[in-house]
Amino acid sequence: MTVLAVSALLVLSGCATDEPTTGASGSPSAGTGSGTGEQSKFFVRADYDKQLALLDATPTGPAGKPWEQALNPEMVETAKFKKPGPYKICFSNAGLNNPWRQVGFKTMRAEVDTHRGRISEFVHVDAEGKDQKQIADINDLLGKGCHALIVSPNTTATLTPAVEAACRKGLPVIVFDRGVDTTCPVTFINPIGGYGFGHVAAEFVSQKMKAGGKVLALRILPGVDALETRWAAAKIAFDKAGVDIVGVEFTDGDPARTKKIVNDYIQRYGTIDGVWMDAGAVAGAAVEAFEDAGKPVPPINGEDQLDFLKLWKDKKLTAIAPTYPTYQWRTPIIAALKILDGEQVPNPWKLPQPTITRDNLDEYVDPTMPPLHYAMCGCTDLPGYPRRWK
Amino acid sequence: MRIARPPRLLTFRSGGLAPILVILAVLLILLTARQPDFLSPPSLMSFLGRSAPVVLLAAGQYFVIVSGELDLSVGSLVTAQVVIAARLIDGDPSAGRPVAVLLLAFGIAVGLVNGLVTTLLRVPSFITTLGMFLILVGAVYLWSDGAPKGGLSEEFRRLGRSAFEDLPVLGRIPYALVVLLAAAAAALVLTRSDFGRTLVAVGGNPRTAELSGVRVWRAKTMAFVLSSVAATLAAVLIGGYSGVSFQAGAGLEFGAITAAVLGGVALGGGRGSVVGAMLGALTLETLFTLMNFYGVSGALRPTVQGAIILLAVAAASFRLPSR
Amino acid sequence: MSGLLPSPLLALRGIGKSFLGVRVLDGVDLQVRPGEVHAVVGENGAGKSTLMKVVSGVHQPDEGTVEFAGAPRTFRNPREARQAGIGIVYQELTLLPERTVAENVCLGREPLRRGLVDRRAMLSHTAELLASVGEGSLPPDTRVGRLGVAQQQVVEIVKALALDARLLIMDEPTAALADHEVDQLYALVRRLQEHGIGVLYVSHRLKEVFDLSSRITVLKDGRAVATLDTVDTSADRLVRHMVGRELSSYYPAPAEPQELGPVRLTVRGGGNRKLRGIDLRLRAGEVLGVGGLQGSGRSALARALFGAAPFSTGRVTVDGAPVRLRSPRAAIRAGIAYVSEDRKGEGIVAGQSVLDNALLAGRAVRLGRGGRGARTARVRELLAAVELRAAGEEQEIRFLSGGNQQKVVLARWLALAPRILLFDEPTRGIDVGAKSAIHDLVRRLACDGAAVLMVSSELPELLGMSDRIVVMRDGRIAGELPTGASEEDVVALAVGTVGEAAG
Amino acid sequence: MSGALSLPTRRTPPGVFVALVLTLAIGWIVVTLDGGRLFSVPTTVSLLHVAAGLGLVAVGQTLVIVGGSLDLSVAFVVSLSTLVAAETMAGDDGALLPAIGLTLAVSATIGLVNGLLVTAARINPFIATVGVGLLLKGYLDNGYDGPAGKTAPALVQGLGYQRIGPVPLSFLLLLAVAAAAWFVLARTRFGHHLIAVGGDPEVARLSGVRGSRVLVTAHVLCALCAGLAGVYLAGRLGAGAPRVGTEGLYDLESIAAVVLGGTALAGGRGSVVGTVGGVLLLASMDAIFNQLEVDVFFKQAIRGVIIIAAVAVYARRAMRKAS
Repeated sequence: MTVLAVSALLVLSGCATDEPTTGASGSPSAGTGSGTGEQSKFFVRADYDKQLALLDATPTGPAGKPWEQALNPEMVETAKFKKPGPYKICFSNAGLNNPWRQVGFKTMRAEVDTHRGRISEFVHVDAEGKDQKQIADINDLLGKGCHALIVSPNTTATLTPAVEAACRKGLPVIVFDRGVDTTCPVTFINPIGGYGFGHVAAEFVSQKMKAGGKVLALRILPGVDALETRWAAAKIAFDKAGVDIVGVEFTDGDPARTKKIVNDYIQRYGTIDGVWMDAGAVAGAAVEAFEDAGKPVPPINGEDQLDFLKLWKDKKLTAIAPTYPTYQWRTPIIAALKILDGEQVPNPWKLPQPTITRDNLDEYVDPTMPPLHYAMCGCTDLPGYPRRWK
Repeated sequence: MRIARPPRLLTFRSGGLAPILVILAVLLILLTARQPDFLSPPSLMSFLGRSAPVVLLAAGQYFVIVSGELDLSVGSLVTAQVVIAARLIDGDPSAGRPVAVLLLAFGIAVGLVNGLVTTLLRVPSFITTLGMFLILVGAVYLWSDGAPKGGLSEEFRRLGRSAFEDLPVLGRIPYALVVLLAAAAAALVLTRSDFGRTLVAVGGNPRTAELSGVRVWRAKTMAFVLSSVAATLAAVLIGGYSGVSFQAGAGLEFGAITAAVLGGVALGGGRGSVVGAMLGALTLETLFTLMNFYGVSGALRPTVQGAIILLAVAAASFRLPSR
Repeated sequence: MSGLLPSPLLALRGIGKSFLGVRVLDGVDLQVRPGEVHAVVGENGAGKSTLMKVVSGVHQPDEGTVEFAGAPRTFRNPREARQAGIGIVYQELTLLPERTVAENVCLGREPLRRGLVDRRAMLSHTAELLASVGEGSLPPDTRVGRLGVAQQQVVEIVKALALDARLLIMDEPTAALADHEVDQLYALVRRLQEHGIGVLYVSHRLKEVFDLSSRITVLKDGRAVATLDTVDTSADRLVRHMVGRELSSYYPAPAEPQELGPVRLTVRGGGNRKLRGIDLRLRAGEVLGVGGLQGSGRSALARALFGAAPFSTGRVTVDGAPVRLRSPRAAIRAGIAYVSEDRKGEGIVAGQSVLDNALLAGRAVRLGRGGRGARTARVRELLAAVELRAAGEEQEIRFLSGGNQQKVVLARWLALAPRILLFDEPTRGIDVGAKSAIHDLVRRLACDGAAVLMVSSELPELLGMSDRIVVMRDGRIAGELPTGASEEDVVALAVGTVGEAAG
Repeated sequence: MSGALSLPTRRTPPGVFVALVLTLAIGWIVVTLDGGRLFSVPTTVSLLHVAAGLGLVAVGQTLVIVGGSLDLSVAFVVSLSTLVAAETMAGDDGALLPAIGLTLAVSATIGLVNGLLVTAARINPFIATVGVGLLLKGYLDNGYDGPAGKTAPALVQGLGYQRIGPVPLSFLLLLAVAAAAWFVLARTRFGHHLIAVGGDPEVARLSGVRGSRVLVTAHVLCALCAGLAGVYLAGRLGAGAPRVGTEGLYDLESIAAVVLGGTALAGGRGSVVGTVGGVLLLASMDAIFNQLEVDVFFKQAIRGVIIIAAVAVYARRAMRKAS
């Protein structure tokens, strides 16, 4: 049952995922966990630099439609995939049991509905966060005569062989969110990524707090590539700013656990000057902990989940919300159709990764939406909004 | 043969409190060594307050375990209750009471199902409650497709979050702690009552109990209901303390069972005390706090936790008569 | 054969053993010669079982030496003792009901062929052993769970012999046996003697001791107080050694006819899976003995009356009013109490205190009259009344002797002031002293107006205690005998050499 | 543990197979009506692959459960062994055998620890193995942020993907291991002693069976099976996956399979054949739900119901036999 809990956590942690850290395949030098001073052993300088550069890049593509935009795109030919419609599009999904993926998938379905005429059938298989099942699923889908295959891999290395097998079948393969260790897919779609996320948040927190102040880093789970990159980037930013990281704790995405931890740290250090989070899931709980302790809430970051945004607005927090936008779930469908039309598509397709600040906060706060809805869903113009996302 | 037993062993008959007390004491000493003001009223109060839910669950688990069964469904029940409450209340202050009643009803229902399936259908409780675990988690996710909806009203949350403020000496007493003390007292009375003693007999030797006119199925079902009610209470407190989340109850069943075993309650039934179980839970919570204060690296925590639990249980089980 | 003295097979010298600081054995000397049956007697708690466990390697002595086959030995576990050639038949059956006879008999030393268990050899070997003890009819591949207690006892003995033992320890081997089955056992033991196997024989049944043994060692409070040649000793003398007092009239006087009260219980055409056409009348003040062979339905009768294995047909009345005894609970509410033959499995809650055990029924079935306080007080009186010997009411019952455990069970029922008591083997495995105490108690209950039904496989007890005896056979009442009947009469009815007697 | 689960469940290997056939039949009809194909080659292959992974673990689990114990650490053992295997191979066929050897050695060691904790330290198996699980979890969390190492191509092509008709090599491996386990239980002294220990430890002891040794061996074998499953998964995934075990819920699923197979959780009675049946049943349910694109949460709830129902059926038969 603990195991059930743990595995649920992985997905529940609301952690979005991004491109693989090659650190994954590096040997697990029996390092002491992150946050004990030295840089996370999962850090990869090249990826880090690339992502930070992208943060400042200006997207090309239709304005106001970030899910169709791309950052310094390199287009690839897709003429050989040109086919007459309507199409059967198949989607092998890593999993569905966390709010981020829930919102994303609803958005994807809505996107599909906008192309009713052209997409005759949309087959979705849920791997329940199991590599083994996803391998089987992909293998399964290959027997179903799909015109295009969309894959959101559960993990990178382990899904690579299956994806390669799919490519060999000659049908266009589109990978998004987490990547694979092969170039065979037509395109790989995802936003900037974890280093960007972690960096933005850390910069903000360290700037808003007093120099050399105490920072508490709250993380969801250890050992998840997506989250490790966020922390790695944050660490660099904090070290540069010369702040004192008093603790790096894992909350398991459990608000109760979070409050207990924050509570103990407040007691131990008197004051905490800044809080950094690798995901928004428990930001609310962290804020509450300060309130319950009768302390002012220090500079803090969350994510674009509405419960945090509301809290931010109501309590006038000093906060920021980097995002890992759920609108990226629209793009694969769009890409698939482009490809089947033989149009060029960017590869890799890097989507912009906006940040919610005090200035644009009001655009995203919508009290009518459920607390765990992701504001950056780019779904307001889609059929069935808002009912479908409630 | 007749063996007049030295009094030393008598403590073990009442559930073997000696080992758990020692372990708890050691942890507290380590804790105060690092954080001298931990035992100061305000911090102690908030510690006890936030530990209340787990202690409640351990108490509930005691009744099930001592009757010779096991309840793996409490964690999922807590989650379910919190999610249900959030969706039904959805921020509406007035909805608090009726919903609370409904939760209680739901909890009792779950307990009844667990108990009756285990006793009347003769399904080992490990399987029954494991199945219930899967059912509850599945159903709750299904019902709220993947993300909790609505939210708890401040009124509803007060019980778990607020306290009697500015009192003499103690300063503040969390409502949760008051709830806990009340529940603990009730549990203690219950264990000394005819039902409580009969329940131990049922766990110790169901056949004898049956032939002495005990309705075994009834006693065990009652135990499951008590466990579920405890879970419901815990859910209200947890929801109050930290709001809605699918994580609300994750892993709590394991916590509760470990706590009970730490506290000298023998899996298999017939031995142990509810006080022991509750002390066990307190010990676990102390352990977590200890790791916070010592800043044990997060990723290594499971290792530390596992090691300490194994040591503690081993230490305890060496002194206890074999299970 | 005790004439010529071959060197002893087993020689214990100054054996001492303590548990939790309590001295259980103290300087025990004892010798067993090859082919000798050496009986060990003594009250429960005298240390018999412990002594046996020392010999069989379950316990290790704190002091003293164990000499086996001329060489000093220290057995660290039962396995070593076995390999040395010491087999043991335990008081409680140590068989796995889920496994076959062969698997049980060979457990721990399965015959191998090329490293694998040789099933064929296992079966044939077991079959031989069974044949050698005259039980060839018993198929070695049946699940033990399907066998009756008596057959299981045989399997138990065969199991002990399986690794050609030179010394066989028998601890209350007849506890589970009916008298005619005991004769089989006698034959078996004699056959063992002929093979030169020494037997260490522990029993409460003095008759057996005198029938079988050539020498008797008496244990008292952990000491060997005397070793006597059976031929020149008497039961009284033995008992005097054991309990340190004359044993007055073994059984209390039966009830005078005029003492018998109204009819308490009637059964008309009672039947179920194990019983057929049971007609029975039980009067206040009488002790109705129920005899018969193992599996004849005598226990089934008691269990049916208690609702543990209810009648599926027939009518039952208590004090003239019809009752439906569907469950023990129902029976208890109707004023019926039941003392099971399986004390360990059905009588006590080993892990609970004396008091909890005594209060169990009262707590479960609240029969009016006073609250918890009153109930507890009453139970305390009763515990005193039955002269319980325990370290205190908080002591766990498992630490009490069989006799004292039985007294607690009795107190539990007396607390409910039952009008009808059903006893199944009330004195099984209980030492002479406690035995007569319980007999007196049973009689006293009858005199106080209770109706008593007592199942017993021990003929002297059956004849001595009963005002009336019904004998069961094949689930029916084979016949009824008045007080003063002889053992022969009972056996005749039980084995069916005489037709259905009137009654 | 066994004590806690004293209520009877009866060994009836056919039972589970009847259920299996029915499930497949009904599933086939529904899927066909839904316009899908249940027995298409890819689907069958996937089904058998799922069965192979779970099956290897479940067969090992059967052994410990028959011995009256339990192993809840298997999920982590599986994850760890995929890593040990993949990292030792580092994509080199030459390192294949040494890697497999090392993997099995590691898992065997873990099994040994489990066994010793249960026997020597007399810790209840439930607590002991969960504790060990925590130890491993800590190591994995701390050491890995995702898949690591690279499995030898030979293993990937072989155990990972090679199949004879629709039957994957891995499934044949499962059958082989199951056959071996059956043989061990039926025809070796160890097997007989294990069943005896599970049935009644005291009886076994008095019969000269070295209970502890037997139980430890069982735990080692169980861990070895988990290790083997790890090797297979490493082949299947092409790399070591630190969460594959927990994601697959191999601990609870394996126990569920064993129980579905009619093995008594109380020990002393078990059927490896039944376990394989149980595994196939779970796998086919998976496949069917998959074809119907059933919501995963709904699926989970259904699973809970089915497991309880199945065991209830066994219990029913047991009662009929008994009465």
